[in-house]
Amino acid sequence: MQRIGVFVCHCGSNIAATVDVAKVAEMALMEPGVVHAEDYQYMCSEAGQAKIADAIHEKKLSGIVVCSCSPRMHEATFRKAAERAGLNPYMVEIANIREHCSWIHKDMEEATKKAVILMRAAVAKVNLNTPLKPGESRVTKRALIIGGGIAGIQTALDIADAGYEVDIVEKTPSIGGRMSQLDKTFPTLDCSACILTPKMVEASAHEKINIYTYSEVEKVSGFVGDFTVDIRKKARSVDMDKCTGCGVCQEKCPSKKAPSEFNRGLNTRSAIYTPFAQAIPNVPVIDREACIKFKTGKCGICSKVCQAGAIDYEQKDEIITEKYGAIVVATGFDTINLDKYDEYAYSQSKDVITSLELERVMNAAGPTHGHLERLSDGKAPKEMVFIQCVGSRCSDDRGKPYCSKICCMYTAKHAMLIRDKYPDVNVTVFYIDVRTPGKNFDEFYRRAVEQYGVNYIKGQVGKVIPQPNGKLLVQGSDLLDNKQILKEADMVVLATAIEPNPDVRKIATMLTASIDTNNFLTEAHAKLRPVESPTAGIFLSGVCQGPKDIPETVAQAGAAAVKAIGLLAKDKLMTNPCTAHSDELLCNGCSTCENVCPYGAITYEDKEVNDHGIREVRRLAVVNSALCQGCGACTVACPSGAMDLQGFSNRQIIAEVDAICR
Amino acid sequence: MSIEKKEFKPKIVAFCCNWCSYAGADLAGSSRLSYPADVKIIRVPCSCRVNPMFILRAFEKGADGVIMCGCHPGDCHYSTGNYYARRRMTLLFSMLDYIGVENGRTRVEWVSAAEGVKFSDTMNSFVEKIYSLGENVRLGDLRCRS
Amino acid sequence: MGAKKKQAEMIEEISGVNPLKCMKCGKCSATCPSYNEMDIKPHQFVSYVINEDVESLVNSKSLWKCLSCFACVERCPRDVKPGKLIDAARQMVVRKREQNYLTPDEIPELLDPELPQQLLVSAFRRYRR
Amino acid sequence: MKYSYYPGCTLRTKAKELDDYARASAKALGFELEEIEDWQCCGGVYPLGTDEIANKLSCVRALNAAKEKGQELVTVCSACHHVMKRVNDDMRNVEDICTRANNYMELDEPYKGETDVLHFLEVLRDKVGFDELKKKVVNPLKGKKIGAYYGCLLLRPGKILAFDDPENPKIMEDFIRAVGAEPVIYPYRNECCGGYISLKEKDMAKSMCDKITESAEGFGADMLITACPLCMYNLNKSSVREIPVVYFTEILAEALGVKESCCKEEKEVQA
Repeated sequence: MQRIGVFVCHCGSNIAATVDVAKVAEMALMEPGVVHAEDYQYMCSEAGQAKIADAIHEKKLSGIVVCSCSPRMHEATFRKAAERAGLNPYMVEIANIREHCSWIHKDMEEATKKAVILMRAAVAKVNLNTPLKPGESRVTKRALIIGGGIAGIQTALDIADAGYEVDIVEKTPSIGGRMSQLDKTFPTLDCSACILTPKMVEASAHEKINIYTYSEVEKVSGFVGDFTVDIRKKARSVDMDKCTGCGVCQEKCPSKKAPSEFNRGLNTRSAIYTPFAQAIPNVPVIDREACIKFKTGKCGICSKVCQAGAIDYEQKDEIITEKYGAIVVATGFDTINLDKYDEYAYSQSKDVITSLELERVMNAAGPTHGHLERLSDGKAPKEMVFIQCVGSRCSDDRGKPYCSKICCMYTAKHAMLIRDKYPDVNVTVFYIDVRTPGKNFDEFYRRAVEQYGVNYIKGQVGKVIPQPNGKLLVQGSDLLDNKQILKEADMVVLATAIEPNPDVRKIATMLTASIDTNNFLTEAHAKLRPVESPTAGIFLSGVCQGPKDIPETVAQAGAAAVKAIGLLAKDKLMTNPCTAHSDELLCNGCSTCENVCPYGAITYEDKEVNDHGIREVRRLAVVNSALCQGCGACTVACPSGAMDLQGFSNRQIIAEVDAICR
Repeated sequence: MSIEKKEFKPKIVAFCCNWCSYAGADLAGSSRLSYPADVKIIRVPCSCRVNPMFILRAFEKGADGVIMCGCHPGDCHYSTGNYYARRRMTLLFSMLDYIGVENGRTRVEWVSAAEGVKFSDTMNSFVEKIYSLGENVRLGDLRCRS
Repeated sequence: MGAKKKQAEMIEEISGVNPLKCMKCGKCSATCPSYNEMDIKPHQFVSYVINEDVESLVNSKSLWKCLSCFACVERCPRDVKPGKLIDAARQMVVRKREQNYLTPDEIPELLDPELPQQLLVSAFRRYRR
Repeated sequence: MKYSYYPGCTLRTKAKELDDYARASAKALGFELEEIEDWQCCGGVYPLGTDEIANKLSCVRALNAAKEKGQELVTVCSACHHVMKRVNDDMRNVEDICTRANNYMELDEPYKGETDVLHFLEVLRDKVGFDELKKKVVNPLKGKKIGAYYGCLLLRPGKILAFDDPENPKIMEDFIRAVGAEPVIYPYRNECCGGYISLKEKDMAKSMCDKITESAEGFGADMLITACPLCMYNLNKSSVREIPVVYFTEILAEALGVKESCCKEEKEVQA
């Protein structure tokens, strides 16, 4: 029989205001095995933990139940406290009477009743707990970064500087990401390329960093400290070792009609291409869809002009398998598709563009060589209208319910830059709210208004109406003047909502990392563990976790690196002892469990057993506890009831069910 | 206690996987999104840990409804656990009707860690359903009833 | 419950609209083809209901200027449906005795030979009980 | 192929040619429109109030008649199409309305939105196919620059009508291409013509219609097509501009070479 202690936490008034904690403690004493019960204001405080330790010593407790907040919050705290007092940490159970009780119920009597039942279930379970011992697993001292934008580059540099090997996998032919497409950055108006390219060079030159561009993660297996990852290196059709990056092939390539991804499709590129001049690596790829040689078999000009003999039409995709201790996701974002917002005439007029497209238009390496001009006729605009919140803050299924966070600031930046370079161009911004929380952000926005005379109108635009003369009529609200405005514009710029890179869903599934309804990766704790995924060993860097600007992204990238370094610095990890185990006498050797195990943790061995005096060799399931992650799929699949899960055994769960239904 | 009409207070067991729906329930709690106290949650590592036996046991012991929540299909922390759970429950539920437990008394829902609202909405609608079905008299062992 | 509150709740019930969903972006007013004819503008419908001033709403010209073209409904980013709110206010008027906006006596002088039945039928539906 | 057909009040009277051309074209394209018996007027506008049931019953009767025949229900008039689809959506998705309507109707088997409602244009796009239509055109309308006028009733609310992209529709443009003419895209094609407001507020309707015709002409349209008798009336009556406005079925009948015969029959009947 266990000697159980029950500790009921007030959590200040969080629990005590709706649950009669003294009553819960009193009722606990009536439960089988309970020899001690008390309540205290803050069980998680040092004094609270001391009370637990004292009771363990004095009452010789063999198990404890803490009625408190969610086990996802303080289970680890109380297990450690118990361990310090000499109790096996797995003899601790938590009854969640805060998140699952006091916070959602208002009636004291009802909430107290429920808290008592939750306590009973935990007591019933702990009565059947057995001491468990975690195993150990090794840590591969190498990190994988998925995504080579500013987030991925920064995380890679920080991890590599700490002395660990880092691989970056980037889908496109070059690292650099979205930041490489930006012209200037707010609020200091630094040239984006000028501050990014040194980082790109540093990453590529770093002896600890290895970059796989034009590559994708294809398969992930294993677990924290010991992931095995397949990376598909797509056929570049150019030998990276031989290519000198002279660029002649791109110049001579006769197929020049493919839309340029880097310039958001606003102009075209050759079939053999590097996305932009400062690309790293400076080795082109052949776009096989656009290449005449691949389409018709005739051409081969690039091969003829390449003095280094680097062109290789026969190159095939290559799969590289590598082991990692930690994985950082830095997959970034894209702007949403505007098909469902055609009241803004995006698909009907070339002069309605997104803000990211405007970045390319304003950039010297862009489709207009940095001249602000209409994409329909090349004329210089006189009136520009910016529309905010296009697809952001939408609760219908056309857009995104969240604020994209960066648009208010980049629009102020665009408006300011245009007014600065082209003082004769009038700039009007239709906004719902201007949101500028950030260092020097509101000052920046006010400068746009006060110093540069940008006209901000509070109200959304209802429709952009292309006119036969090529102009655009913008029909919007001025809520402060209570007017409907018709404004003729030459160009309209849409502050298009951002969304996580569409590939992230696939990647999250491979990593078994949680993702929210907007496809942002979920953090382990919204406030206290913002750069870790709930899945151990997976870290989050940049916009894949939520909308962010560059300074925030860089800060978070550094934080993710620190967390990854903290993991890589360990030689061994304690494994979760709540693993499956099979009762040799019950196992019938059917292999059902082996087939459902997602980790390959179950194998079959011929073993000699002593079944009630009969000694014989049988084929039996054996669980490799280093591989088992404790999901329990095998326990339900097992037809003979041999397989059970430690810490969540059949008897334990049934005891909980019984206690609840009592 | 008097023998007069007792107000019906259903017993409802909710199995929640540790990674998504238990976290979703926590989020519902920290967001103060209420649902009836009739629901009691049992934490399991994964929805695939839920043995059909547990559900039968609950009904046998007098539960009026059992709901199982897991990660959305494709988002399972253990990759495939919720697919197993889905198949097992489909099979079990189809047979429950046969032994006298109405379809409405069992439910499977996918709730992610970010879906506190969905968790509370789900529980509210499930409890409402159980109230409309009334007490589960058919499987419960009447001798156990007070 | 006060009479004003009751009226506001009635509007919410008939329309099925939750005015608290509005984020005051003004897209409804930006999109409304009858905007200039209205005294109370589409984006204001919501605040009149929230402030329980249904009286002003039912006495407004806007009631009879809304085309029910659903441009505000389609383009509203918060799914508020201002067009349904104003229709509910119109319903509250025409459901009362002798409050029709169109009487049969008016019809003959409004008629012209090409006028389609559809126009009369629609107008009757919107203007009368 | 046979469809249940709901002509609606105006197609029986003022917009008779819209109906005649539709039937003749259907015949030429190999499907038949079987008129629902004893149909009643849809009311012209959808009753928006969540508590209105009686106003929706005429639609439910027609929808149920089609269900009993196991046919899809086809309309030509935009307004009928709009009301019919929205009532059907209520019957499918709004439990309260469905129950109350069925309580009134006392049908042998309750109607729960089983019938699919199709606009004639949807039949052309989804059942016949515009490529197939193109093949059957004997008299392509070469060189004609035609603007499609959708108005509001065909497209909105987009989610319920599920007819086309409410902001950038293309079904009528594809139709215009199929009959051999050139579509003219202009921004006011999905803005309201004023609708029923033209009965009492002629000036309002006029200013709206002017915007539409001005925009269409500005983009080079010689002619507008519409699927709604009320749009047609407003555009013809209220606008100062003289751009011709015809029903889409008229140019369809013309392209299929059945326009003349259709009118002849008509005249014979009248004579």
